[in-house]
Amino acid sequence: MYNDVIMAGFGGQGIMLIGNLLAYAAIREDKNVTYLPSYGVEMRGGTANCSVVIDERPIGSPVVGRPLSLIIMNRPSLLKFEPRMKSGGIIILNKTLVDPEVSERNDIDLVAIDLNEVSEKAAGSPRLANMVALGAYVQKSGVVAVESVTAALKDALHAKYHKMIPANKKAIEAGAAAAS
Amino acid sequence: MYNDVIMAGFGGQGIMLIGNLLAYAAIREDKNVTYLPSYGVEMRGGTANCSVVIDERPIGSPVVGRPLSLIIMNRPSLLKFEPRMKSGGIIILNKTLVDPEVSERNDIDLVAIDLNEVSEKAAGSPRLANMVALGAYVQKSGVVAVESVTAALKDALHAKYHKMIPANKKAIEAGAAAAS
Amino acid sequence: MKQVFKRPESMTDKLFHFCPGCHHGIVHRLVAEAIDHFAVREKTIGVASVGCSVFLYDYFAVDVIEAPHGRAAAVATGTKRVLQDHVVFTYQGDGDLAAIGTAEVIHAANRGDNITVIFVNNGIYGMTGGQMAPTTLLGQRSTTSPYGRENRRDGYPIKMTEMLAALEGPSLVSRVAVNTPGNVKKARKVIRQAFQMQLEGKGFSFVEVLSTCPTNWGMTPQAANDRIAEEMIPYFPLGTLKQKDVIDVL
Amino acid sequence: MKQVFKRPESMTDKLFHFCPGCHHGIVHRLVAEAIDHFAVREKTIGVASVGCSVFLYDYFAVDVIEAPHGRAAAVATGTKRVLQDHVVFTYQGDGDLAAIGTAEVIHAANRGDNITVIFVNNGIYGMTGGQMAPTTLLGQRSTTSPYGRENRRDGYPIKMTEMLAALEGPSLVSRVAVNTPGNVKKARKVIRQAFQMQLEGKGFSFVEVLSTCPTNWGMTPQAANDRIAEEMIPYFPLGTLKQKDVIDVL
Amino acid sequence: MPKVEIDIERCKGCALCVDACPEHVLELGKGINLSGYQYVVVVSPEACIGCCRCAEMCPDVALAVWR
Amino acid sequence: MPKVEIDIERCKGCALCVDACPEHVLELGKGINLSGYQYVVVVSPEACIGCCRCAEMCPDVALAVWR
Amino acid sequence: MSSPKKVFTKGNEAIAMAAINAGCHYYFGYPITPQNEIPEYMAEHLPAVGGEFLQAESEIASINMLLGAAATGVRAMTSSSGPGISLMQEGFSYFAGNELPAVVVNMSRQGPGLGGINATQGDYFQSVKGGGHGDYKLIVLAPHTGQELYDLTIKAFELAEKYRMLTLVLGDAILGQIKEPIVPWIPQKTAGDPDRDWVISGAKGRAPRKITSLFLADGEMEKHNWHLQEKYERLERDDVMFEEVDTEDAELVVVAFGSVARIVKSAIAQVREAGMKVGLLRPITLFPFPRQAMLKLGGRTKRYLVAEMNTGQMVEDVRLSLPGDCQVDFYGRPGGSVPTPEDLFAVISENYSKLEMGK
Amino acid sequence: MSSPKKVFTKGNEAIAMAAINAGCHYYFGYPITPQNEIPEYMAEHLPAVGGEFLQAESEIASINMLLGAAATGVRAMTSSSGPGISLMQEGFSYFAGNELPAVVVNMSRQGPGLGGINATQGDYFQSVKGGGHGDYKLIVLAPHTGQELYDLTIKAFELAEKYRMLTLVLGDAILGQIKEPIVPWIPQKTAGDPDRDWVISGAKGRAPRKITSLFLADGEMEKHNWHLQEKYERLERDDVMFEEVDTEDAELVVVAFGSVARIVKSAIAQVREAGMKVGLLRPITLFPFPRQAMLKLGGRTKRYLVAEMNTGQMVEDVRLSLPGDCQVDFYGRPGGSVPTPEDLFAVISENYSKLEMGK
Ligand SMILES: Cc1ncc(C[n+]2csc(CCOP(=O)(O)OP(=O)(O)O)c2C)c(N)n1
Ligand SMILES: Cc1ncc(C[n+]2csc(CCOP(=O)(O)OP(=O)(O)O)c2C)c(N)n1
Ligand code: SF4
Ligand code: SF4
Ligand code: SF4
Ligand code: SF4
Ligand code: SF4
Ligand code: SF4
Ligand SMILES: [Mg+2]
Ligand SMILES: [Mg+2]
Repeated sequence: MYNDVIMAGFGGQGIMLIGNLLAYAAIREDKNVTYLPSYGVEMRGGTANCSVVIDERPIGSPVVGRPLSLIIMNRPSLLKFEPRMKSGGIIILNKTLVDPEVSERNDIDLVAIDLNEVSEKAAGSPRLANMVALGAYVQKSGVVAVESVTAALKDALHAKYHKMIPANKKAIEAGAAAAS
Repeated sequence: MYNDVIMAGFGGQGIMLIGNLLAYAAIREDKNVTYLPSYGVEMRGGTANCSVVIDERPIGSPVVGRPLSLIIMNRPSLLKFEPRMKSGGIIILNKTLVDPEVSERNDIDLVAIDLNEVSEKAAGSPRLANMVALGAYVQKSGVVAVESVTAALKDALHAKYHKMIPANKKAIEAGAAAAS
Repeated sequence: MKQVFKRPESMTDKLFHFCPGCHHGIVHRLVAEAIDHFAVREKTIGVASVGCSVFLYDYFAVDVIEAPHGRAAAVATGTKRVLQDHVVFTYQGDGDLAAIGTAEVIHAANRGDNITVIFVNNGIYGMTGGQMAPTTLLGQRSTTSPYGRENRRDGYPIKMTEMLAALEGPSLVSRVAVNTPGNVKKARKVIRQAFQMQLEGKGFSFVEVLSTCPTNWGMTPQAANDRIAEEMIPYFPLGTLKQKDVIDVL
Repeated sequence: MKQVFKRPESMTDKLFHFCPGCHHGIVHRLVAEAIDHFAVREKTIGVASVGCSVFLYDYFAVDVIEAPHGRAAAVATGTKRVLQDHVVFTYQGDGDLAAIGTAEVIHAANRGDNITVIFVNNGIYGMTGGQMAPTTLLGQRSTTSPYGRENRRDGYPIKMTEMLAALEGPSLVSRVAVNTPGNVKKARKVIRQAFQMQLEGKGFSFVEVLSTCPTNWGMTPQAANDRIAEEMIPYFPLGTLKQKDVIDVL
Repeated sequence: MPKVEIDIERCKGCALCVDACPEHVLELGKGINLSGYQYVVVVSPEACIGCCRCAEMCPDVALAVWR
Repeated sequence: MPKVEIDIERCKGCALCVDACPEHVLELGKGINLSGYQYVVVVSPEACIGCCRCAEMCPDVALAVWR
Repeated sequence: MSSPKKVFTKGNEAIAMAAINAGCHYYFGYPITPQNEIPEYMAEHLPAVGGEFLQAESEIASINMLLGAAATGVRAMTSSSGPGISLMQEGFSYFAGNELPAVVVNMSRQGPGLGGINATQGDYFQSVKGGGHGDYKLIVLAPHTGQELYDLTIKAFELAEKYRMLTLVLGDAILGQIKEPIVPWIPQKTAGDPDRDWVISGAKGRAPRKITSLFLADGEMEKHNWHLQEKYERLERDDVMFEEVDTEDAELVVVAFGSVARIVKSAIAQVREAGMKVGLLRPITLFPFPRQAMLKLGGRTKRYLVAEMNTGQMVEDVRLSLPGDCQVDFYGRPGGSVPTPEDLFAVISENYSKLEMGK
Repeated sequence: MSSPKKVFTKGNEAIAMAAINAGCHYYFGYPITPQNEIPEYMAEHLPAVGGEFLQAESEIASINMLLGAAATGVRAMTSSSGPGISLMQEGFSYFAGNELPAVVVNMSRQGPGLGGINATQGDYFQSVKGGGHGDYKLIVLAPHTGQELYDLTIKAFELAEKYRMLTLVLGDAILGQIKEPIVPWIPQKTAGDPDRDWVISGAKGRAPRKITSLFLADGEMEKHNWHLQEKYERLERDDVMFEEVDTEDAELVVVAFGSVARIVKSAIAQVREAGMKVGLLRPITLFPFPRQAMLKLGGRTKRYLVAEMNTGQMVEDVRLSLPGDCQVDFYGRPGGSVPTPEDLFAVISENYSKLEMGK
């Protein structure tokens, strides 16, 4: 089934990494996938975002005009992307930095999680907030299995970070739990 | 009346100067005129040529495909331009350097003059062979009056060469005489 | 009590887009201070280059022309030839000035064009994400020298200041750094001098500023700052290599 | 009786298109002699530039690539990176190398590319009819400096040899002249040395040859020849400014 | 008494000022500003000698000094 | 005996060789070659010392020398 | 030797990977967004195959280094975007005049001027009409997926050699930055024939050769120009590539290339579901343009919509190709504003409904 | 102030003279045949009017110096040919993006590559389609006589200022080198209004200004692009120029520009004498192209012959402009082989006779 998501936040919040990870998870499930990052000048000081499209059939547009889902890590990203969402979509919102009240849509499914806290608890550091968010999104959307995501960690992470896989796994699973 | 001529020779034989001079003479007679030089890389070692078109009416093409007349100062120029000439045209040929036997056309009017000799006699030096040739051409074609040419010397020559006008005048007139 | 340090008046309020700890911000401030010092904001024209400093016009309260990558010196020449009583400066990175813009800066210098060139050498292409610059140090890794810069393939880190000083044209050719409060003060003095040269009609002035790029050096701001003293200055020694004090006319 | 002077074998029979007395012909011969000397005609590749020497391929019995104006050094770099055991040289005028081609020659030199650059400095744009070159002397008239070159507008005659010698990259940087039989002999030696450097893998070698352009200087060949000693050499002193004897690798 | 003031919304938490201050007046705080940066705070205001070393090093012109 | 030979069709009459010859062996002649140039001639063959100075200066490689 | 294993690859990397697998061991280039992953990949991987990666001092140096390498007959490439490609126009013209083969990638970005770094198709004219001086053409290939970026890069080297022409792979910021799974493969021939009679290799045992585009003798340059034209005609006869989707029964055909064509595919799937008979013609070679295919299609379908991320460029070639009785409309989004499938759905539907009304 | 006295002037000099008389006091350029008389004239005459002539180190420096000067609002120009113009393409694109006015002369010569120095029209596409990156246009004027070189140079400065666009005067080696008598004159307005709100002059008593073509915020670049297009449409509405000769009763219309149009005029005089009803449409603005004029003419005359000194470039714009039922043939001579009036007489006659047969 066709699915898409836009993930957005500050540069440094690990947006690109979870985008890639999701894509690798889809590949593990033999699905087609496109991952399209924003990049360039925006990196400095601005926001970073990426779009992931997953489908069983060949993917047409990698550009997502009206996203089905969002992972939102900071306020400017919510302001930018929420209005474009399709009705009925899912938002995973980083409650640590963004007040859920800022959301203006009531035709969507808003999952606000204190990502830093969950990360801290699950993995001993707030730095895996991105993984928590991804876990939550995957659980909520069912686009791929949570196991595929954790299994894909070794595809998406550079070998020298493989020792961090267990912590990441915990964060993902904690995110999934928080969303279910 | 429409008239055109191509003048050609070695660089250094003063081709461009007589082309300009003829143009100035035409302007003195209130005619329209275009002067189109060849130029550039060809200057080094190669041949130089220019085309002059004179008409009472506005001039269309400044490019002369099949010339009515030629002033030919060296052998390569004869070989290059003679075949293109219109039937009945005039060639003023520099006999000092080119054997008239080289000419292959018999439908044209070939005026072969030992230009260096005429120049030497008229002006005390062989260096005004170009003026002799122009005098001959103007006389033969009647395109402008010989007096217009001699009068135009002060237009075409840089002020610092004005002291040479009398010698040039003599050469032009000697050329006209040689052709009549 | 008097305010002894404040935002220069030639600057706007806009927040820099630079990464944390990036020296571009310091250099921006010093240039603005020089403009304030001579009270020439209203007759100063900045020529921005393409690089992390491309948004010069957002931060300086002066007229700014954004030049194509590498061509700031040529653009500044064109502007200055028209507005001869204005102050024209360029602000260029090392990719901009020492790679694609080599010919333009050398010929502006050689002509002795009466402009000021601020050359921010951070040994990397910052804006495009960390490729090797002509000034990247030997052995330094970058995204296009993943195994370290190697002189036989990539050449030596180019010393623009030394090369320009070999020309007759320029009036001031100097290299400074902004890695310590003391060096910042020296840099302030030299940058001010560069503008003064121009105001006095003495011709081309050039200040190379050794600068950090914590992001693309893959370092914390402090580590990057330290690297200036440890690695950059030894190869790119600080100091004024050339200074003309008279206006020479043929 | 033995023939002690003859046409080099690396040259074709074709008559030069150069104007009478033009030094390009002498420089062509010296380069061909160097190729003969090392017996490398069959593995030499010439890179011609745009200028009066554009027809290099008509006169040299070697493979030749005609480079766009100013870009001979970049073209040679591309060729040499592929054919590393071949001999690659460029032959460039002062307009070509010191104006439009400034960046290319500086960066080839800075990279220490293992090529030989023959730089014919006649202080004028010969081929295009006598415009001012970057090396035109102060006060000298040309079609684009009709009142004489003036440093405040046109800059100083640029000293490429001095500037390149300020770089770490090059292995041989030298200036010669061919205005007397003695200078021709010295030039022969240096040009030969330049090729030798390349054959030994020592990197970038550069020979500037002071040269006449009787046509565009508006002088007889003899007067032009004399001007080399009287005006050119005093400003552009002859000699080898840089010579590396070891191959340095990081 | 000399005084240093931080414009916390300009601060990017690079800590160059922290290193530059001879009197250890400044430190990175816990707070995060609107741009997401952990900003610097004055920890010993009384120690400030108004030397401006911090401000000279601040790439974001986030500091003002009185003396 | 040393000898200099001129390829008259290559000669452009620049006279650089004439100036270069210490023994005044060469001079511009009256003749004009096919390219229109007044070429150099050997006026005192016996004076030639085969030093090659002329040939070194000839931009058109029009001279050959035997010794 | 080819492996069916899929690798998750960024578009720019797919190109670099394909080039190396096609035997391209020489890369010269200068950084510019959004194509930096190409030089970066080359810098990392060329040393391992004994090749040379050289970062040039500028795009002008890049194209001229490429010229120097191409003259030796090896496979070589450069890549850039917008402003950098503009700086190479003199070089492109020399490549054409010199008849040298090489590959250039343009991951185009917004213009004019410094513009921005998002995707556009504003460089179509520059690519197919010739941004440099004189009468010449490049071969221009327009991939639309990661796999095609890979495949057409290999094709680019083959065509470049076949015709001794510069071949341009025209992508954009979307195609360069997108990551998707691709199947890499290695072509059979990965180098040009070393014995070709124009290759510069030192005049050993043969007459010296020259690479030049200077023609001064009377009529020579004209002859050379007609010779080039003859090649271009041969290209049009033998090597046109395009894709047709759902055109058999189409009452409206959308014409689009590159990333837009891909978005159009999504939109067409939607409009087909809504019962509209709409097809797609996607030129893969922009030069040679699929003129014959269009002409043929134009005998059947009379209504066309050209969709481009510019203010109207390929639409001219479409109009020039179709019979005079076809109606050609244009939908353009210049300056990096990428149309979404929804945008295209709306435009196509509207256009289609006009067709219904016209009936 | 104008004088009716004729002066015998080289085409290149006519341009330089006109520029100075139009108030252009800043010239930046780099030598290249066949336009060197322009910089040479400027070098000689600008000092006397207090202007600046500067020989740049390259064409890239020229166009960027021009950019720096143009930003101050003065009249300024550069000139070049073929390879030099190619090198300016990035600069042209920046001029368009920055909306700066200035004049560039291209005395075009044979291409591609180094080519040769004779006249061609091979740079038509480069001039009108945009050789640089992005969606942009130049105003392109194509004079065909010495007098027109003079007149259109003045016009070029006026249009450049009116639209804040780069205006290209496109000549060729014939037009640059030809000498003929012209009548110089001085226009009324010889400088732009110094108070224009974009002029860079130091932020004295006003907000700082910037000249930039960088647009990064969402949708800004698209807006800018449409804004530029709006100007291009205005140009097409208000400032198209063309000449029609003997078209009223023409059964065959020749379309030609620049020096070829002039040669065609001679040929048409001849064919008219031979009783053939042939006319000429000569676009003077190549961009904006006289589309409306062509469309109108196409309602009446159905047969066209486009004559160019290239392998077929303007012919595309002619085909795009005419109604679908017109027949457009092409006669091209690329690479500096200038057709003579006799050549054109032959081609026109032949074409005309097909027409007779067709009846
Ligand atoms: C003609 C052209 N080529 C390449 C680029 C891409 N580009 C933008 S900035 C830049 C270099 C930035 O490096 P530097 O000048 O050192 O400035 P920094 O960002 O390090 O301050 C490059 C190559 C461009 N915009 N234009
Ligand atoms: C891009 C480009 N710009 C300009 C020219 C015109 N051009 C041809 S040769 C030349 C300069 C010749 O001078 P130089 O390099 O000094 O060589 P010389 O003829 O003096 O030996 C110029 C500017 C060109 N061919 N290409
Ligand atoms: S990328 Fe480097 S140079 Fe650019 S703003 Fe960041 S730290 Fe500064
Ligand atoms: S123009 Fe000058 S450089 Fe060129 S061939 Fe003649 S004398 Fe030599
Ligand atoms: S002014 Fe001096 S003492 Fe005070 S905080 Fe800054 S550096 Fe420290
Ligand atoms: S130097 Fe400036 S930006 Fe950095 S931490 Fe201190 S106040 Fe903040
Ligand atoms: S070889 Fe010596 S002596 Fe003989 S002609 Fe030549 S220069 Fe004179
Ligand atoms: S130097 Fe050579 S070309 Fe000149 S006159 Fe002597 S022989 Fe002739
Ligand atoms: Mg940098
Ligand atoms: Mg020269």
